[in-house]
Amino acid sequence: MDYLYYPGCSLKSTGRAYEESMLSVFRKLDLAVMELEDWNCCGATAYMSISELKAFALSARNFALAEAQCKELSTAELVVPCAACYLCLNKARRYLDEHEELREKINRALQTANLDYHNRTRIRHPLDVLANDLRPEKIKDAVVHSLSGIKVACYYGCQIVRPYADFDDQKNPHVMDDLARLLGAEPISWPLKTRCCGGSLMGTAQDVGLRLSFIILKEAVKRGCHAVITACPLCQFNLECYQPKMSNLYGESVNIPVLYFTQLMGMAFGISERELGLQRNFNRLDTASLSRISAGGEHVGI
Amino acid sequence: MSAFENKGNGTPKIGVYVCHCGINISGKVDVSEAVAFAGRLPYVTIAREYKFMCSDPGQELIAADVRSGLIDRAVVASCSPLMHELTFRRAVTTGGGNPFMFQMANIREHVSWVTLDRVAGTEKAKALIAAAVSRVARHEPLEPTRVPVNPDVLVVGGGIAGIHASLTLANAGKKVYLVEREPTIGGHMAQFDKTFPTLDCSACILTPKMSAVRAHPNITLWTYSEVDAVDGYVGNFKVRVRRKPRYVNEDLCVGCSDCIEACIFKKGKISDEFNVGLSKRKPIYIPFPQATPLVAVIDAESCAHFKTGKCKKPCADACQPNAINLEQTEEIKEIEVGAIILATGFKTFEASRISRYGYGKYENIYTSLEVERLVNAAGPTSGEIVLKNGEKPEAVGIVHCVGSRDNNTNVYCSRVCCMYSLKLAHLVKERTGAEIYNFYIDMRTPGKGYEEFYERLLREGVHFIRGRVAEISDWAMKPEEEGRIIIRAEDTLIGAVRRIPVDMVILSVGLEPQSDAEEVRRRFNISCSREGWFLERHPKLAPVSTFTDGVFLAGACQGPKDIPDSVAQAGAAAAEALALVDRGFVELEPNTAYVQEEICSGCRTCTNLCPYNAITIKKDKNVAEVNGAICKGCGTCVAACPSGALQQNLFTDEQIYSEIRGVLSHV
Amino acid sequence: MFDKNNEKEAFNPHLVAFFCNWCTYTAADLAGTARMTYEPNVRVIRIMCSGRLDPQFVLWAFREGADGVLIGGCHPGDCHYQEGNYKARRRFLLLQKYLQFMGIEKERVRMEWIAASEGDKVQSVINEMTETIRRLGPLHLEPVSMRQERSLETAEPDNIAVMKEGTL
Amino acid sequence: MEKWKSWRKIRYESELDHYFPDQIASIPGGNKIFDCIQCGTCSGMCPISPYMDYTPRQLIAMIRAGFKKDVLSSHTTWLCASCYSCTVECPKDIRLTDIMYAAKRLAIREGVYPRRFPIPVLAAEFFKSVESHGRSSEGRLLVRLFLKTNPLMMLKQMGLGFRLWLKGRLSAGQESINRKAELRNIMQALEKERMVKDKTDFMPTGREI
Repeated sequence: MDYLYYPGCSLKSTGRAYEESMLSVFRKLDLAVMELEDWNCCGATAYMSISELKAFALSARNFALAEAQCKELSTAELVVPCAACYLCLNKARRYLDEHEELREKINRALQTANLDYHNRTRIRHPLDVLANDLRPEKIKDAVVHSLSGIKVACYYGCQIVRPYADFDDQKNPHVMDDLARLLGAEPISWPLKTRCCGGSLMGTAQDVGLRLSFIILKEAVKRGCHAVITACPLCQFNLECYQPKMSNLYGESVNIPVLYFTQLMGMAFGISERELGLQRNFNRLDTASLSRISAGGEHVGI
Repeated sequence: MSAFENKGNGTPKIGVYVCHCGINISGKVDVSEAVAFAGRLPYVTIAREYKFMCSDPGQELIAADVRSGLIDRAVVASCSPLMHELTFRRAVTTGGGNPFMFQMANIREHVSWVTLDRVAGTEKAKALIAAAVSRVARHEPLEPTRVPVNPDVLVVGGGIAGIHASLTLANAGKKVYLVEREPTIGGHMAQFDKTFPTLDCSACILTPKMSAVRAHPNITLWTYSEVDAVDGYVGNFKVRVRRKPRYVNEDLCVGCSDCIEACIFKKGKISDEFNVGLSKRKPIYIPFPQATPLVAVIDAESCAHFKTGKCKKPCADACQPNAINLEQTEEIKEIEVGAIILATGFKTFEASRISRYGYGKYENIYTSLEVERLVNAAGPTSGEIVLKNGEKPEAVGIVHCVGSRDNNTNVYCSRVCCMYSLKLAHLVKERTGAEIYNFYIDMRTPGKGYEEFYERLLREGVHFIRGRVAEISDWAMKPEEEGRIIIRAEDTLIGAVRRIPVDMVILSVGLEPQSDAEEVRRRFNISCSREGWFLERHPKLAPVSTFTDGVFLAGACQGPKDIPDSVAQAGAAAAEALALVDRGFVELEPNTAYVQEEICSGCRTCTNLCPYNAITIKKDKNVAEVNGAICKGCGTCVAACPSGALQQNLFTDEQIYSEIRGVLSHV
Repeated sequence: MFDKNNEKEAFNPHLVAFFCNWCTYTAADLAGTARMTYEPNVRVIRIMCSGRLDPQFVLWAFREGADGVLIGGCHPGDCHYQEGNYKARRRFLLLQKYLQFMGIEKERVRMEWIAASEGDKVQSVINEMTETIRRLGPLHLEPVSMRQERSLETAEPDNIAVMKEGTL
Repeated sequence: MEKWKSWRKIRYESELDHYFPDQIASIPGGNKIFDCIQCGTCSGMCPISPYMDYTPRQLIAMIRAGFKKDVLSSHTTWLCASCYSCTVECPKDIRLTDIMYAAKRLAIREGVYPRRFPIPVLAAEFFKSVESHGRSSEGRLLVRLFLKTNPLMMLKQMGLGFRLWLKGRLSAGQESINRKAELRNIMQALEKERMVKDKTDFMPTGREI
């Protein structure tokens, strides 16, 4: 077992395709992963805004479980695909390492469940793993039909690179673009790579959420790409599922596939649609006949 | 006979003077308690306190006590010896005593200013006083060593500061060596178009001074040269200057540029340093028309002759005076000077370090220095401000504080950006009639006529938006934004975020220390501030001196400065240097090492330890001997001497032991 | 800023510091002008160069009742006298060995490179050093220690002579 | 009453809470707010600032001035989607996102957050679900949210919900961990502990909100 895998709540429901595609891609590249047993919520944003301490405790329990689950290893490599979880866990780890008092407090609490945390956990994002633990050739070789001619907009979203990630340039990340290139696809350069999609606002303050997401899709379309690829279940959800709503609201049809980068990789690796959960997406990326997406419609300012 | 008894003039009579320094000291130290304590210490004949010991009446206290024979040595407990040791030594001398029968206890910088608790402060002060007392009891009269001073001065750096300093000294009749790394003097000022706030043409006011340097009989100008090594000490520096080969004989070249015409490169291929890469030059070139000296230079990096050896050397044939000499080699000059002035200047911030400002990513984003060249009539576009597509800009954004006031780059304010941004705003508006948007955090216009200039700009209808620019991108959200550069920032005075489409962006880059400042400061044995600026001896009272006597600072190498300040400081540095070399001699601390021959075993441990080879062995007696003229008083040999035969004046083992005992005396 | 209010730390160690005139002493002055308050336990003795530091000074300081000794010099390569600080470091390492051999914790002597601009470093180093020595507790050199009769009045003539022959 | 009558721009010192700044500053790294030079980079970077009643920069100014009521009852903190662009670009290393959290926590503790504004409600619902099941179930969460804020919204969302369900991306089931008791113990143990340093943290049990 090389990696422990922390799905997080989203990858079990709206983001199932992400889980499915990631696991099958990892299998293809023979990276062994095992799901973290009895994992709990990471203590996400919403939680953090009620009790920081408890949020950290939730993360800490996951770490403790991870460390227990791989005693034999010096560090537990915890792969976290969900951007929000990735950030929360990372943040918790930072704070636990920086603030001894906090660590002791939380450890005392963990004792009640005979758990404890020795900062032996390393939080890894799949992008990080694929970019840094593998030789690029390895991925190149796995490609069976190259995606040449496909223009993709790599959309990192906020929470992967900011503010704690150290595997990529926080201000101008490129790891996903590099991957896309390895698959033969052509990543466009655009300034909105890491601009927020609205996140949970889509559910709570929808008019804001819709616009934020629309801005991103709009720009991707304008720059003439065939698909947006993401590494975050919430981004994928916001950008894909609300396209009809946006189309009505802004009188301009947006209809562009939004895939997980793992799905794109899977397609290049020739993995079956079902294994990649492609059937769960609302609109497919048909690599055979690429419809040039028009940049029509008028501008919408926020 | 006790080792603690003072040799020479009988039992010591010590006077202790504790300074209140207003409340600077008395705030954290119970002065009267300290004085009472001092009074009880051995050999102390009088202990006094006074509000300001450094004041005339304060000094007079000491002088009077010495005069009246009440004391023969003094301890002053006040500020740091680096501040006032000389003052009080002088006081002792005025009273007729020997200046070195004196010791200072630093109870301000090391006690009152760094201690919270008054009791602890008083205790610490008492300990330091006790130490000074038990030390001074072992002081002996000494004579300062006088050494002659070489009257010549070295000025490093040929920017406006270096030029001004050189001229001032030369006019005073001193011989000056001006060493400049580039092929010409002039520095950054030569690149500027106009100067704020008066808007007079930079070249017009600079070039006369440049030619004055060239013409001055007292100035030896070495361009395309660098200082390799510095040796010696105040008054007697030995400097090695390396003159890089320019492959053109300076004395013969008349600057006609026939060679440049003739070069096999039909047109320029190498990015032009003077135009900050906005134009191309040939391998053989003259940096700019008013270059001083007006002598061509060949850069061997790119010259076909040096790269391939296959060039027919048309330049050499074209040159009537036969100035071209491709066999020229590097030349080493050894000079001796009494004082050194460093005026090595600054470098501008590398704008691409802030990725979200898109420098190097989008077209028509320039640094302020580039724009100085653009607006300059002699510049690459001969003064035309045009976009890459040849059109005139309709809107221009000026971004302040690029690489300043930012923990991610430089924390300090670069001091000149606000003003030069205003200047550029004026020039660009004047030439193009474009709408100008200034994005600033705080407008900083302290200086004669500066605020008035700001008002003028306001009246000229330049837009000022208080807010640090967040993002510069080509991401359009409105039709009018298409194909333009969009600047996104909060207008903090309104509290709204604004997107402003422009055609051209000027990044007002901050000032940074030269990239090799670190090596330079080591070469000249001076210190640097945190940011890497050369450190002055005292921020207020010795702004152009350094901790190395005889080395002075001028211009922006000491910190961001505009032209008026650089020139003023250059004048000050020149005056300081003049005061030093004109006197003809310097008095050195007599803290040199000496040998007690009767103890010395001639083991030669010391001889190879001395960094200055000041120690030799007397053949006849087989004992070590210190050359006082060469010894600089570091005391390394003393510490190493196994027999204790070597001692250091003002720092004898005995003195230091008793100081140690003193600080611990009332443990 | 250190917090003074920890009652359990009744022991106030006596620390002697030897600072070189050009870098560390200046830095200490800077700390002063910048009003960076720190623990009051350190007593600074100025020497021209850390190279002047005779290891016996440290031993003498211990013998006179110091609980710790701090040595400050210019950063490597910055020495005002070219390489005095290197020599100091060489002697310092030997001294540390010797002290351990004598049963004195090597933490009681500390050497730091502090440049003229590093006032804040003076502050932190002194605070740390004081903390360390607090933890180690007082240094007892009985019977060698002269604590009981130590004072300037009763100065035994031969001390320094003895010290000089280096037979402590 | 007409809107203008409620625009009282003057603030009396007596109305301000001068303990507030320190309260916020007490979170780890919080004292950086005193380094703020009001440059506005945060607001400029923030993708949501256009919708906020106060821009992030203003929020810091208000915190420092002690405008406690205004800050805690503002929508700004709740609109923050924690994208951290402010934190990354701040020239003075202010972790603004964390400041926002601190303000949110205080708002909930003091019960002054904007009523019927969905975001705090979501937070509360999320908190409860995790508190009792160790995981959140997106389906249920949304349902509860809409019931509490505006049921009409739910009808609007029906269509999407159905399509998601068809795709197997949404279930009405309750996600949960196996060893709930274990988690409960940890949480109760924590409620006994109190963050000494951070005066803005507050640990409600599921019941308290």
